[in-house]
Amino acid sequence: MSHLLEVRNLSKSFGGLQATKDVSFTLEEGEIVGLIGPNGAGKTTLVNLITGVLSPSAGSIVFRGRDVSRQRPWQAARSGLARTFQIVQPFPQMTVLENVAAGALFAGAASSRAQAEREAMEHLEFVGLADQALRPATALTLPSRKRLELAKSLAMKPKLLLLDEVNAGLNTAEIDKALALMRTIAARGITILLIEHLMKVVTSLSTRVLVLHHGELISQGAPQAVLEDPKVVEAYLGSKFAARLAAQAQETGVEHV
Amino acid sequence: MRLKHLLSALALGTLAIAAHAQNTIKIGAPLALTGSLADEAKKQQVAYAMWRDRVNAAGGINVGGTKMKVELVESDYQSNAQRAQQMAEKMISQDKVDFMTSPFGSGHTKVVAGVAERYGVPVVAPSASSESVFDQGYKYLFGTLAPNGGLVQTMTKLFTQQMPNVKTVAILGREDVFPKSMAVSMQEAAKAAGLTIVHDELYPVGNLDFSASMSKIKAAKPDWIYVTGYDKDLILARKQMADLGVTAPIVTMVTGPAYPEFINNLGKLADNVTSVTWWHQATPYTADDVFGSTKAFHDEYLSRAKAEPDYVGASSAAALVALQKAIEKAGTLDKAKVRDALAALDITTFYGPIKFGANGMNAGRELPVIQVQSGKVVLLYPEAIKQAELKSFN
Amino acid sequence: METYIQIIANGLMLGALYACIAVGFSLVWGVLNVINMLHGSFIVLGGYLAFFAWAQLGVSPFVMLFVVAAALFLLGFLIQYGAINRVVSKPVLLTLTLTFGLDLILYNFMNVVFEATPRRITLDLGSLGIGEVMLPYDRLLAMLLALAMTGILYWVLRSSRIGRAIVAVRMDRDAAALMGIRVNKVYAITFGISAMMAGACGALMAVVYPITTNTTGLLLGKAFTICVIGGLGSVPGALVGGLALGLIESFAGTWLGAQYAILIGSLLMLTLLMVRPTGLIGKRGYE
Amino acid sequence: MSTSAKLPARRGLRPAHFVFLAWALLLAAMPFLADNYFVRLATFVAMYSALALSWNFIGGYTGYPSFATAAFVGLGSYTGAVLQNAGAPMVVAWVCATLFTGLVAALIGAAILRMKGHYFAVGSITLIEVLHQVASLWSSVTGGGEGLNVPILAGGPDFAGRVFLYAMLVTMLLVWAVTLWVDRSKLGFGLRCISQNEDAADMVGIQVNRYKTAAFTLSALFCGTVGAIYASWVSYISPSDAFSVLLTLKVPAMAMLGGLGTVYGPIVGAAAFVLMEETIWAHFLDYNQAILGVVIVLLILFLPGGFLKIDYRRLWRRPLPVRPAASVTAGGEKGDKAEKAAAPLATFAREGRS
Repeated sequence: MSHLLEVRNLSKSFGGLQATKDVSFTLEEGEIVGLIGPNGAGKTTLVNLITGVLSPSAGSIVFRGRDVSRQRPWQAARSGLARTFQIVQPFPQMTVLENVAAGALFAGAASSRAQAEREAMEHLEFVGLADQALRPATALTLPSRKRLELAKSLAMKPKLLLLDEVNAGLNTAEIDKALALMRTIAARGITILLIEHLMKVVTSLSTRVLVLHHGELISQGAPQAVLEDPKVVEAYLGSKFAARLAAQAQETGVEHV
Repeated sequence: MRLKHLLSALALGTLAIAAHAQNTIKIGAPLALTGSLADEAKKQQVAYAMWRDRVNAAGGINVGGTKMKVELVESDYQSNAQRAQQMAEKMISQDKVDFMTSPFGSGHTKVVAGVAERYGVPVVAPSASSESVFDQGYKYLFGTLAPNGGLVQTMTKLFTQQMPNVKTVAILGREDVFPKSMAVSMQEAAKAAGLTIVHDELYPVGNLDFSASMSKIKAAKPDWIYVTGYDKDLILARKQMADLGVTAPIVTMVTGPAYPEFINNLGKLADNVTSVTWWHQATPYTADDVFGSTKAFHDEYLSRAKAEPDYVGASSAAALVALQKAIEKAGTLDKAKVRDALAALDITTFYGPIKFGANGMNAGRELPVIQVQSGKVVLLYPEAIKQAELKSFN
Repeated sequence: METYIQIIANGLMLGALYACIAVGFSLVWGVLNVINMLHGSFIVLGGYLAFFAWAQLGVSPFVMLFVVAAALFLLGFLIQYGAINRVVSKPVLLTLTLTFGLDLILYNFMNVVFEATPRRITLDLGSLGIGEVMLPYDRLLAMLLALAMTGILYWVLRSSRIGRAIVAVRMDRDAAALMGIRVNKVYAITFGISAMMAGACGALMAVVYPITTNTTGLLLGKAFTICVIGGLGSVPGALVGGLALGLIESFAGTWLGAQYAILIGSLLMLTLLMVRPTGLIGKRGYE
Repeated sequence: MSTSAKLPARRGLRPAHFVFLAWALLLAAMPFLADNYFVRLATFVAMYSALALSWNFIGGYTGYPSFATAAFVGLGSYTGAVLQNAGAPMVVAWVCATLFTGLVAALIGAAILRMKGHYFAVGSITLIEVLHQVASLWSSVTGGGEGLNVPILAGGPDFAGRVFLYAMLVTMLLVWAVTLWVDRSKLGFGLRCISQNEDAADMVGIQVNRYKTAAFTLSALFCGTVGAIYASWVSYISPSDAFSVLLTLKVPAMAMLGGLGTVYGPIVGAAAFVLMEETIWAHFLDYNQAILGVVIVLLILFLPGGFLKIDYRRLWRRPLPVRPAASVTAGGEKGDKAEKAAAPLATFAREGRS
């Protein structure tokens, strides 16, 4: 059977630094997969490789049966790969509506600017930003800007959505809202790769979790199983915290920096 | 709107000028007061003012019995062709000039002459010597300088006569209208005189260094080094010749010593450099124009500008003298008639004889060959008035 | 062989002059992020001041060099403090247009006050002859000056208080401001230093070249090329860029003819911009 | 909720169109209102409007500080002049010069647009120098330093004045129409995205290189037309005049004076600048440049947003050179620690590309 995304032996090095090492995994249609790992584990590099921002030093990426290892970001966007950024990347002086319309027009299916704006409006309503549509993107608060990113990505009509730290900096209530939103998105049949620090989000949403450490995929599987994997605990928190983690297995929102 | 105000203000101004224009003759004088030709414009400005003041002091120009004063309409064309063209249009249609002089140099003269030709306004060009300006069939364009070719032939003949051992020549010219044409003329003259050209090179307008060219010339060991360009190029070229120990029996720089700056900026290094020019104060002419004699022109220029006049100043004044004579002869300000009078002009002025040929250039002249000797410019030719013999450069 | 040595010597001598021309320009570009269109006029102004001091008062240009440097420092400081600082953080186009406007003013005044007649200080120092190879003393001095300026600037940036402040501002303006550095003053001093170097260069150039307002644009253009070749905003880069351009022009002038020298320089510059935008020396620049 | 009510009106400012058309009409009527000097002035206004509008595609919409205007004007001049000398009818020469200039720009653009910020500014200005030198060197075709004569258009001054006025006016209207189209099209939208955040533009599916090249080509195309018309108009061109650095500095200044990245900013700026420069030039013999300089300085210091009072920063926020941290937080909260801290990573990603 064919996977939605298949990453084979992916490596990327910058000069002497090996950012990802021989990473292989697959994503199936409709999945929500969490990608976790300590800071500097190579999560963002992996996302950048998949979305064409970086080209791999070795290995390949197959998306919907096509080798996309060498595609440029704009091609990735048009092929159904959308992402949000850890650091939000709006067009600062455009309105919120225009930001989202850009996604609909250039990567999505909109045939004209007018239609793009109509679609954009729907996505803004979906993420709850409709009342801010005509404000400049810079006027938004950080949580709103995260939602704007999400709306922009959705407007691109993705098959696979890579969410890079969409919840960073949000409070508990906002996170709950975001979780609901993501479930709805997944219900629409969009596959999600979730890069997260927040265990609560990962465990409650993901069907599967991938763990990166020093650029290597050290574990994957069901959330709970992965979190109990000693390799993960060791790598992720250091042996010192291993015991503590076990004690608060169901704890919420531990943010590791 | 802005333009409307401008329009009405200027329209009023134009009317006032039109009423006023009955008793003065207006002559458009383009000057490159800023930009790359700014040093030349100052000389022209002084010469024009000298002529105007003398004419007006004498009551004006006699136009068919009535004396009319002259007014110069000066304008800065910023050494820029687009500006020059616009300025010509302004002078003709706005300031209603009767006649014009032309900008400095051949290139911009072409541009201005193109506009004036359409209106049938006579233009007397004081500093255009390239035939490519005059071979376009313009009927209203006249120039006081002799063609470049004549300059070089005169000099080549003299030098080869006096130094028969001179067999080879190195030519270095600036890629620009006048200097390039002087370099090309030299190639032709050298061939005609049986000289071998051992080095032939052009350098670009923005050149800041001659060391590569001079090193090559040094290696070619020519008998005659011939460099064309404008003063700042030539000062640098001469300086670098000295730096690199480049020398030859004859070193010619055009325009070079024709400009006083050349000597001022080089001091001893200027010695024994030869050149040929259209005019030099040492060629004495007496005439019945406003200046009367070469010396009178020279003295007044010196006191006004605090600098020796060169051919630019003299030719600029001469252009206006020629225009004046033509107006007097025509006895009218009618442009076509003055144009015909210019075409038929045959006079001697403080600057020398002026007689425009079929293409409008002032051809019939003996051109002075000069050399710097002990810090002074001396005449080597014409024979009748020569002040010294040719000295070897090295 | 000697021909080659002469070509190289010519190139280095010319390159030293080029380096003098570019050092100050590069500093302002690097620290202030401003393309200073006034630079050519500063050099010419320095040259004029040295010329008139020499011609009318008999002051040696090598003494005058220091007076000129001081005068231009002051001028530069005031221009930056009074005008450019007001828009210094704005986009390049805006600051460039501002300095272009300022240059029109300075140029026009120089043109009227000094007139454009070329002027040169006729101190002919002769040349040092080593075999057939000739090294003009005035250009050797230029080389010395270029090295000294680069060296002093390098030392100042490394070791002095103000130098450290300049470096800090260059790295991160906001952080420097938070650390209590008066950014505007640092900018004004930097611009002053740049003008000072232009002035000193002009005073020296008056011995080599005829000074005229007509060359302001030409000098500015050279400064551009040199900075790009050496690396935008890098002070040692200006030295390397100047020497490299001098050598290139010398070889191109010898082998291909004078006409090609400038073209080759420009093409090299374009290629470098595309292939190695940080220049020969620049690290990741001052970004 | 009715979404259509929320959607912004198209940015077409209808009254502005009428004012502009009235202005164009006034320029067109100049031969019947005033003498040939004003006709020429109107021609210059149209010419510079066309140039400033052209520049706006790359400099305004795309946010690339281009100084290549004079390179393309010069190229157009020489192409037109060479063709006319080879016997091509004037208008044919103009059209060919336009197409040729556009073609050259498309080829050059692909290479030169790899640079950003200052590097691009310097690269584009170098283009002028390169073409200048080529025009000087290639004497057999261009006449080298001696320049090139162009056959003078037959007919009196009134006729010639009108021909060139209308030619420039038509060019201006063409660029204007293209600008209107771009402003409303997907292309213009994409260009504005690029000018604000090129990486993000890439990420939403904009073919950044193609879009930038299109903008660069558009910005050159009509410069070529203007150049060719100009060559026929002056009837003589030389390398120094055709490839004028002064021109290349003036045109962006005009666009900026009017307001960047808008349809009418460049037109307002060009008209104001030409009339201002002309007035100063006509009234001051010795100090015209200094006075122009003073006016430019005052405008920059006190009206940096341009005559249309459009805050240029909104359309020109690209920090130069691109400082990653700044470009990411452009306009954002400075104190946003999460963003600041993460910035080096973004830099990393960006540098690793290409």
